[in-house]
Amino acid sequence: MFNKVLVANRGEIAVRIIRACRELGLQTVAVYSDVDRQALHVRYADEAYHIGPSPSRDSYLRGDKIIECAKKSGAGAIHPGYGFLAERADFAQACLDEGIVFIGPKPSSIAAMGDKAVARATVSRAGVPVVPGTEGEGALSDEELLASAASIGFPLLIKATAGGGGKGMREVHNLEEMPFLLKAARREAEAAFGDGNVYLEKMVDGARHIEFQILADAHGNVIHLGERECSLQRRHQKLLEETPSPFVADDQELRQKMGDVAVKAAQAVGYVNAGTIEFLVDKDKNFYFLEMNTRLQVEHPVTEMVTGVDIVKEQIRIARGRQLRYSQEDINQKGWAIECRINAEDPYNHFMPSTGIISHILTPTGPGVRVDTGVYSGFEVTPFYDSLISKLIVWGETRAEAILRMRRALEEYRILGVRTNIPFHQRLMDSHRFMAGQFDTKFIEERFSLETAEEGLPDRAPIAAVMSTLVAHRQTQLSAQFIQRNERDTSNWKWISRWERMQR
Amino acid sequence: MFNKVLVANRGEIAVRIIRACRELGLQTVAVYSDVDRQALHVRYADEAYHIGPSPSRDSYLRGDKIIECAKKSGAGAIHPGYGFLAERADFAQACLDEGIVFIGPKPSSIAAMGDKAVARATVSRAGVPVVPGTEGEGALSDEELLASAASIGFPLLIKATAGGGGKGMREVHNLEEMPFLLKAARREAEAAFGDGNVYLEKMVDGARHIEFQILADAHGNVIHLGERECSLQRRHQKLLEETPSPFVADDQELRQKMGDVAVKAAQAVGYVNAGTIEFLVDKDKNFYFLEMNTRLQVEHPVTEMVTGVDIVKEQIRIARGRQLRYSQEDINQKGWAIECRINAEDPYNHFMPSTGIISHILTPTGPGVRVDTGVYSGFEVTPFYDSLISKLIVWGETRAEAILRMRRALEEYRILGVRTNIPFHQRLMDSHRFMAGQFDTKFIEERFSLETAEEGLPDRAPIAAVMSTLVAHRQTQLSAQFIQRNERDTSNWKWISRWERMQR
Amino acid sequence: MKGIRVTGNGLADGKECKGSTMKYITTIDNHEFLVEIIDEHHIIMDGIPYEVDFESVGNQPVFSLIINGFSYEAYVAPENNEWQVLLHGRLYSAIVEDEREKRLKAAAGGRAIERGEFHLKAPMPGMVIAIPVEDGQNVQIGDVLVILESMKMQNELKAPKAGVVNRIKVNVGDSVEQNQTLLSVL
Amino acid sequence: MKGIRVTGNGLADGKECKGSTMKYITTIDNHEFLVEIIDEHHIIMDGIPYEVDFESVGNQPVFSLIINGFSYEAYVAPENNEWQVLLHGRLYSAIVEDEREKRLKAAAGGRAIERGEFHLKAPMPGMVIAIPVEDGQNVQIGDVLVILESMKMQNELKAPKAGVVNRIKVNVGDSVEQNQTLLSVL
Repeated sequence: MFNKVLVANRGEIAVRIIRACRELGLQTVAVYSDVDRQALHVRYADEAYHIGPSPSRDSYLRGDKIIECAKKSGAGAIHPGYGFLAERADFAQACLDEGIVFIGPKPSSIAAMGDKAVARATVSRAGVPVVPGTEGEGALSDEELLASAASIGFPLLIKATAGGGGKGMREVHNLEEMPFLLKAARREAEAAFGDGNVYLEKMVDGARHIEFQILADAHGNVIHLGERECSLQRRHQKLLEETPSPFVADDQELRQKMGDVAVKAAQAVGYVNAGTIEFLVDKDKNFYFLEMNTRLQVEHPVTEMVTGVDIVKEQIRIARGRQLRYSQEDINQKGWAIECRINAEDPYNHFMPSTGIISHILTPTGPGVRVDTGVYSGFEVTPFYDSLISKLIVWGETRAEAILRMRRALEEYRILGVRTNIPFHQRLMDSHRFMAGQFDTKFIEERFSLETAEEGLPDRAPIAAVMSTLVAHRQTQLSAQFIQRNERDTSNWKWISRWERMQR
Repeated sequence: MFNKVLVANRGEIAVRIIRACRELGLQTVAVYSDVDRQALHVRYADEAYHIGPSPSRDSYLRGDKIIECAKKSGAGAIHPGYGFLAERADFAQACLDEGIVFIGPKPSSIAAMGDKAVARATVSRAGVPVVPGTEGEGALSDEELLASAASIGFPLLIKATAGGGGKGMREVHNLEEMPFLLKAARREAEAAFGDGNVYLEKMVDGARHIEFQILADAHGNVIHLGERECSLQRRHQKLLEETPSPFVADDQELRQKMGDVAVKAAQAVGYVNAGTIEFLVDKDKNFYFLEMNTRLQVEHPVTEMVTGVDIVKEQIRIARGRQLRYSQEDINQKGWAIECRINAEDPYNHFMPSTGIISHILTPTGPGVRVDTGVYSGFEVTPFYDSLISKLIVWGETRAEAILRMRRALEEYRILGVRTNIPFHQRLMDSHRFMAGQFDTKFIEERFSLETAEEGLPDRAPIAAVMSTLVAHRQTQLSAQFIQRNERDTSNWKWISRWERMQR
Repeated sequence: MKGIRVTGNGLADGKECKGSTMKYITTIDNHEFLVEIIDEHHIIMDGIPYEVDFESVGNQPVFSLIINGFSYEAYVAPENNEWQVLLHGRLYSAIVEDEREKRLKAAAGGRAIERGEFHLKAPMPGMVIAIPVEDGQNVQIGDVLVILESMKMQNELKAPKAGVVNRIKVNVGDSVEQNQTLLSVL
Repeated sequence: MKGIRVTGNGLADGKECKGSTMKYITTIDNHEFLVEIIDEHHIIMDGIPYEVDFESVGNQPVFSLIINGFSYEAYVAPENNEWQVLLHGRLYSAIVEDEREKRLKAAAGGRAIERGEFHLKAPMPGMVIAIPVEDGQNVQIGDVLVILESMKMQNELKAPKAGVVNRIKVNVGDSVEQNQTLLSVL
């Protein structure tokens, strides 16, 4: 069996996987693009190979180069993380062809679930309920899609066939705007996945996005690790995840029913390794299969916090051919976990991505707090990759304790040099609807804004006034001193040594 | 009941307590000495009051000033942390006299357990076994102690009556050296606790130091949260703690017996709040009461990790008059936790304390890792207080997983600007005796050294040679460039602006 | 003033102010605060004296303020002509003006009239994916002017005002730097 | 060389070395390494060529070395005339010398003879608690010379050599700075 793993990813998830390997006594191999020479995954790995220029299509999407690195370094397995090559059946197949273990499902499962349309047809045949939409082969033309739209009804969603994570997704409210939106979605899908195909799906109103974590070994054992509530999204990007879901809450019957269906969906494609079944759930607790993510999820840590199962280690064990160490009865949800995705983006300016060198980080620590990150003080956030720089995860005995803990952790977190969405999460933690667990997938976009969330909070404008005035005052005084010095100082060379001393 | 808590401490434990208060929705008040103006506890608290110069006798030991701050700020309770005023019955009494809740035991319990000699007599009467030693009133003269020494037998220990944490402690191997050592111990005890009284205690050979965490409410409920193994010490300072103890391990009968005795010892002094009963255990599993720490312990987090109980929050709830939320049956040890104390000291130079400004920190994070710290990048470590700057705590499903996780966390941890004992812990994690759980309280001092521990490890001297050569080479090149620039550059003023640009 | 309780150890008890203090008018959300700086540790705001202890932390633009015992920490940094203060997860934009200068300016006729022109600048480095408008085209508030790809996201840069598109300085496919002007709306 | 596997993409395949390379002799634990620096990305150590990629991380004295694909990170800092390299939790002291200079020095008669005098310096700031020796007293290796209190610990500073105590420069109760000379042993 393999004892060296190549991690075909970057950022926090590459670090996460390297940690799991190290804790299993496995050697690790990192790959990196031009700008990632100093990235944390390169620093932490035992070996590191450069695979190309910064754009991901020239580096992290270059399966050929990555396989070459695996062969050169003698890595017996490749972990793809999420994104990039994680859900590319051809890459998984290429690994197998080279005798390299792909830490993930079989290529056939990826293919079956990767094409959303095929996925829906497959699970539908297995008796799993799906959301109405275009269930064809996925390669429909604009004309065909426009024709189907009326029968599905508006509002509906355009989604990338090869996609995930909200990329290439558009919401359509009427037929008139649909041609333009189709074009935009195809363009984005093409750029992100190299595949411009899209499909249509009915929008379920007031819907919750709830997903189930699956583990399946090569010996036919399939279990689920309970649900995750992922309804808090912006532009179809998840921002906060928690488990248990406050909507499912004490309804063990619903949990069991959905879990059983999730296991069934995984079995329908002969699934092996970790995966996630996403459902839309309406107010009346009807649930529909949305898609299966045939990989590790960004939000896997919340499940780890309440079940005690290390999902990445379990993935590696499964890939080594081991039996699952848990049966369904061993899995209990203890307490409550919440994850906030910390993105380098400006919540006060339309969540525009923010780049730059991180000059300072103060990490929240202490009881019940976990941080998964790929950045450090001195690291440069570049425009080449997505804006997720850290995941802040907390555990509490109850949801209330978890929320209070998240509040204090967010308040402690300092990241300087780039803007982050930490203030957004802080306001969200104060929101009464969030505290009550009353939200759906539209909540953030339609019923939440930083401005309104700030109403009714203690106004610290007087303090802000004092602080800005004192900083401005010091600056004025400092420049006055510099002018005086210039006037006094006759030797320029003295100046230099003074600068040198100051900088030491 | 109180809703504002003054934290009469500094460093990581003050931060720990502030976090607990914040997560309970309580307001927090910090106190600080001259050098601690920018300390983390001051930054995190809602209010902060200066209480005097940097030496602790002028600040953190000034109970009068601290009580004055509590009254000024309207704090209804004081949490003393550990050290400083935590075990001073007179301070606890002064709080009560002022109508301030002391988050800790009754003054009478502190007094009973604080004088080690009285403590031993008290628990002895309750049927708890104690180590042979001088059980008098503690105020024995040198002559009296020298007289008792022969009957106890050598080797023996001189210990500070008011003490703890190894201060004022000396090991005596024969009568000749005893007068000098008595003097040294009294001097250190006087400096540390303002009380030069000492007592004698027989040294148990091959002894383990195992302690039990106690929780007791004001309604007569007393439980224990299992044991902690604290045998790894240097100069009687604990360096690493874990739970469960690999010595007790699966011996549930021993655990229960010791736990029962611990509860009995606490009951003997009518104990309320969190406390710890320390035992010496010999090879044959005979155990002796050593002392009771009537306060929160440095190493409390390992117990929190395996039991899920937040001990500091529980302390506060108890102080508010609540019933314990757990009965003995609710307490289970799940998995394994290890804590490494990260001290600012140089393991390559006799563990000499190291001071300076911390220029950079990279904190280990990820699954199963907890860090409790009071320092940050930019903070200055001064010679005024003890050298503990961080506690690195890991949890694993098994002891083996915890050790592997601790290894990777130590490898990730970067602290620049001061020397730390991280390399010491890294070597300890590699030690076969540690891995096998075979060690006693003498192990670190007598059978472990960095030098011998490094034998047999992969020798990375060639890599060190390459790296030092490349750094030296760059430095040489850089200074050559500077000289060339000087020769070329005619305008000194250009230089300044260049410096300015470089520093921006 | 919310959040600050004035205790008896402020300036109120007898100390005298020196003649040469600095006075500032600081504006946040149209609210003006008159801040007078007496010395290192004493200020008067809107007539009320406070004891302050103010330091930057760890050589960063992070500042710790202890004011009458209350402890606050904020990120304070200049942006354009304002100070951005991120305090307890909330962003305040403050304009700090020397009281004397502000009065002089007011006497001279107040603020300059805002010009009708808007220059669209790239909010971050990225690649121009599309320019759905052309020179001379009329646009409404919210119309997409440029689509910029950065961090794998396509960001739609929209018109903040109605007007006529003018001086398009970039082409589809161009890589642009942060703050580079892309086009103008007159 | 342990820990490094030389793969085929080193210098071995055909590249020529330029004339003006720098050669260093680097000594760790009495073992000498001959390190020749060809260019930014190529070195030869003890005759074997390696491909290296070497950078300081985040403007700190932390260096990342990728050598033939293997990734190492170390804290490297000068101390006295040595380089301290903290690598994978292990400290190496390296002396790096220009090969030419080292040869010249060797020709001139080798190392300077070590002087017999030891100056006890304070390893950290602190207060002198006791000086159990006096001027002119004979001491053995391990004898306590000064007790210094720092960080609440009493630290015994011991004699690293036998000799005679000389020039005691401090008194009990003095506060001393780091590296301040306390006394000498001749």
